[in-house]
Amino acid sequence: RSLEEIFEARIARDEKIEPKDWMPEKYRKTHIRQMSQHAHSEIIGMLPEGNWITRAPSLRRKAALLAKVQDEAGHGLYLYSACETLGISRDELYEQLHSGKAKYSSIFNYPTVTWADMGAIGWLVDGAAIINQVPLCNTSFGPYARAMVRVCKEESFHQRQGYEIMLKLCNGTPEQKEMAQDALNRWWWPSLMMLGPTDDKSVHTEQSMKWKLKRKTNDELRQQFIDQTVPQADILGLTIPDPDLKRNEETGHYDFGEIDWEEFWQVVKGHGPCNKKRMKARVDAWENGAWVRDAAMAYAEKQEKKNLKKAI
Amino acid sequence: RSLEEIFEARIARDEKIEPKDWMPEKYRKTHIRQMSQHAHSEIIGMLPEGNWITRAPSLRRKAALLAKVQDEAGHGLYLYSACETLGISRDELYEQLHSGKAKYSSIFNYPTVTWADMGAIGWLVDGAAIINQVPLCNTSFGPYARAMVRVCKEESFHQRQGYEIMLKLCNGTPEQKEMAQDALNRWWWPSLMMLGPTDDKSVHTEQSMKWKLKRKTNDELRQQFIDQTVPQADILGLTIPDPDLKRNEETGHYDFGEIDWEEFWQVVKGHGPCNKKRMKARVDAWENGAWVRDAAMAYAEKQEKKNLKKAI
Amino acid sequence: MNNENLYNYILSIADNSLILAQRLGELCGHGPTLETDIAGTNISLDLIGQTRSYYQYAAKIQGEGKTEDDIAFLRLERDYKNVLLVEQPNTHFGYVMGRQYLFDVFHLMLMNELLKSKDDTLAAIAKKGIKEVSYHKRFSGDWVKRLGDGTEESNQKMQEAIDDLWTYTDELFDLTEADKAMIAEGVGVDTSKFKEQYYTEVSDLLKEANLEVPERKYFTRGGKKGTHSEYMGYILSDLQYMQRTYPNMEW
Amino acid sequence: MNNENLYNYILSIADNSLILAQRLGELCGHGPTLETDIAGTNISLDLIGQTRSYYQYAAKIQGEGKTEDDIAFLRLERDYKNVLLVEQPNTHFGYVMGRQYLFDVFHLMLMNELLKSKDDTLAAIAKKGIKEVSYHKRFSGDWVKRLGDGTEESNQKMQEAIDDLWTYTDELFDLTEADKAMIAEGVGVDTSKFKEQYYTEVSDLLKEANLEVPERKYFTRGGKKGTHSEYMGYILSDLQYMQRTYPNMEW
Repeated sequence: RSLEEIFEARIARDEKIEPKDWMPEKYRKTHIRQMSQHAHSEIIGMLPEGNWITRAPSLRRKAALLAKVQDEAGHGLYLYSACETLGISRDELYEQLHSGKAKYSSIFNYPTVTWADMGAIGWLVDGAAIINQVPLCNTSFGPYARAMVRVCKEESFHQRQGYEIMLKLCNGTPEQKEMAQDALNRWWWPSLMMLGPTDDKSVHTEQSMKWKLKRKTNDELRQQFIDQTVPQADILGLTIPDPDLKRNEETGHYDFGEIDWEEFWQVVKGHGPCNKKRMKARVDAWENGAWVRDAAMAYAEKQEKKNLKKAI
Repeated sequence: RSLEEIFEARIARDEKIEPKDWMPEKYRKTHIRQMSQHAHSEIIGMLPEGNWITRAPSLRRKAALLAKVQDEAGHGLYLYSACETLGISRDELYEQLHSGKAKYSSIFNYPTVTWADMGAIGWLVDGAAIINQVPLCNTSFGPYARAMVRVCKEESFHQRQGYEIMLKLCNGTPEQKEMAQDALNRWWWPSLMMLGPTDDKSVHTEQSMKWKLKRKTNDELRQQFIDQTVPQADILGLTIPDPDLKRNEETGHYDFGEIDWEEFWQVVKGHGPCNKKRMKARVDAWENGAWVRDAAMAYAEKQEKKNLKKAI
Repeated sequence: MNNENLYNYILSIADNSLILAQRLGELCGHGPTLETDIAGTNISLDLIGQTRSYYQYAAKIQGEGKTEDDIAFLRLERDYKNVLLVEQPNTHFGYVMGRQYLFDVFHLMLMNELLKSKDDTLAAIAKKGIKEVSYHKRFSGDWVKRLGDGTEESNQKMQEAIDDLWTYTDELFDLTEADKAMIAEGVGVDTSKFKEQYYTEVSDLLKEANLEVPERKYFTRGGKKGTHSEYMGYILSDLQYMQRTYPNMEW
Repeated sequence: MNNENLYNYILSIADNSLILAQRLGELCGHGPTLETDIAGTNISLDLIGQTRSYYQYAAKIQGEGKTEDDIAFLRLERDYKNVLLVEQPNTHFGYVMGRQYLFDVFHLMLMNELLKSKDDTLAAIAKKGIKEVSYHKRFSGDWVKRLGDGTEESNQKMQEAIDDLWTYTDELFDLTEADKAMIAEGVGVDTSKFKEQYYTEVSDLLKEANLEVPERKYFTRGGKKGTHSEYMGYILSDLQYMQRTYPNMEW
């Protein structure tokens, strides 16, 4: 049997592939692309939420938001590390992000306009992310699967926390409830888009299914997200901004309206409301931090020399 | 008679000295020093008030504050122009300011902490400035005297406006009145210092008197300021933060407490609360604006060439 | 509310002036020359003056006894109707002048049409404003030319600003429900009528300024409907600071 | 008020943590490395946690039924008691680490003494805080060393930060009336006792970091008495934005 056949058989048997194992070049590349995209999304995802840290309405919420953004940085860290096991450096990955070659989740190109967006992001965006990610806890590449176990656990905490922000708003004053409804109105459709293009437009599905980078199609995941989220909105007493949304008694699922795919592609191609702002924030952070990283490097080298001298 | 004697005689007859007239080098230097110091004070003085433009509590006040700061920039402009008639360029004057060689009024090294400071600065700081400046409307150097006529007219408008801000606060809620009292507490002593060191410490007085750069001594001006301001504070219902302040029935003037000259010299020497901040703001503005000034210059040259070509 | 559409229509014009004035107000004393500082303050002052006239009128239309300051300072972010263009930051002087120019050309065209409004108050505000706005446009246009056709560095910086700001120009011509209702009544201005003229005028000046006219299929919008950029919240937290911290007081 | 001096004493400690946490919170996602972002957020989080414990206790002492959030968000600027050091801006990473280190050394000494307070609650907060603050100091001190003894550029930048921030160190040791009263009762810490030790420790590290120890006769102060720098108003307008804009609501 060819190396490739042995490899595919291992995956079929649900064995984990480890960094030192032989793997097809395409497997390696696909994993670098997907994991780094995931890592970049965590890092860029810090920005819209970071936007509300200084303005969080209570100390408890400020602390929770700080902790959440810190977790996201942590997720970025594991995922970059997992990527690095495939023989690419973090600097190269950053370079891909900063040059626009690598993508990140488009949802973070929308602005966080009110405090309720902190709730909506937790509830909807993290909710959709979990649906995307839970199957990855069993994906074939070991480091990715293990990172996802930890990520999913924390994401699910974030999702509950986001929902709790919404709940508090919806049980609050009319202004607060209106703020919550407004956030749902703005984040609903972009969240549905997070589950990816419809199956007929999705290019990577078949191969990804085989490698267990995907277990369900985009449309299945989207349906799952909607079915899970609608009852949660009911509890909040909020109206999902889709006049076509209706429970289908036959299928047991919710039917829903047309997604504005034109908007989706516009944002993916870099023309969303905040694409430039997000990228500028990252590139500025990187460039303004160059002297700091250089200093750390120089200092470490000096220390090493000193230790070497002592050792001799 | 020597040129110098003729010159002194002209001044004694209250004739104006004009830029093209002969003048002693010391006269020229003293005037450059004093006028540029005055110009710098106007420019630096924009910063503490500029600090409240975005936060002015009403549109009317925002407009008035913008207008006031604009006036100050205008004063800077006349005064630099007046200086330039003595054969020094505005860039050289800026260079003196930015290098710390030239001074500006120390009062602007205090922070504007509350909205009431906009009132206190108008009432006290502009008040003290007017007392310093009114005699200069009759000073011997023509361009300076003429600039001061316009400056004093506008300053006196600013002073009334500042007093009106205080009046509104003092007729307002207890919080507002407290804000006004607090501002008076912080600005009173620095305002007294604005009139300069006591006569025995003042170095330029005698020569300046002769040239009509000064008509009264610092201590006389300070007494005049206090005598004028105390009744205004009474109308406001505010307490001047000086337990020793008391009307002297014999002299008809107000006796007052010891000024903390150590603080005065500390701030003059660059160690006030905002010296570094003010200087950094000016130097940053200047350096960050270099490309803009270069562009304007390059553009003007190109236009000139074009016009020249047309003319030929 | 006597006439909600008119109220909203007035605000959508006035909020542009308020927020742009606020952005200019940040710059005071920090500009590249004394002369530009004076001009910037002056433009800010004009805009605040116009804002006051509009809000005073809006308060009257609203008929709830509110003041210009209530309207200026005490709305929630989602209730401000200004376009995204005017809230963009003072990244550098090229952005300041680019933003100003891209707004001024529109603003002057709007004023020229508003002059013919059946609403006498709006026509009167426009009449007074035209002179001011003409000056603004001359000032900002001159600077776009200077920077565009100045040095290599200034050309690059000005181009960068135009490229970034261009995406906010299309929104200037969006028509909200209030706009449409007011146009139908002969009160509001149908901005679509001069959209082409706007792009022609701006493009001509950009070319004269040795700048490339951006080609762009996608535009960013949202402000007119109250969905602002992330900058807006910070603008408002300063703008509203005093009125929020010391409620119900006079200044 | 049951014990005004105690209340003010608690605030003067807690406000430092709040404002420093707020400054660190601005940086989230904008730092030089992912690791420093994580550490900065973490320090901010620790400080907010400490702040909450202090304010909860202060609210109890005050006995007016107020919450930690009332104390954190609804005071006027003049009523915040933090030192000027912690409100200084994030000019660059050297300032961020310099500010942190100059505060952390003081903070740890304070906690170590507060541990012996006759007030059990304060001693308990200190006990919990010591571990956190030790970590903060190690982190910031390590970075001061890296930057000071890194490249020529980083040495210059770190020196610039230390030179600028040094002027705010003396205020750390100022004793207000509340401080003195609490010291007398064995509740508060007499910081003058470890002032010399502070300057020795800081100076030693600066020298190790190849940095010059500033010689300075004049120091800037005011925060402990509520006279803050011009930065403070802007910090507060963001900090208080939600509570001021939506009063009397729960979040």
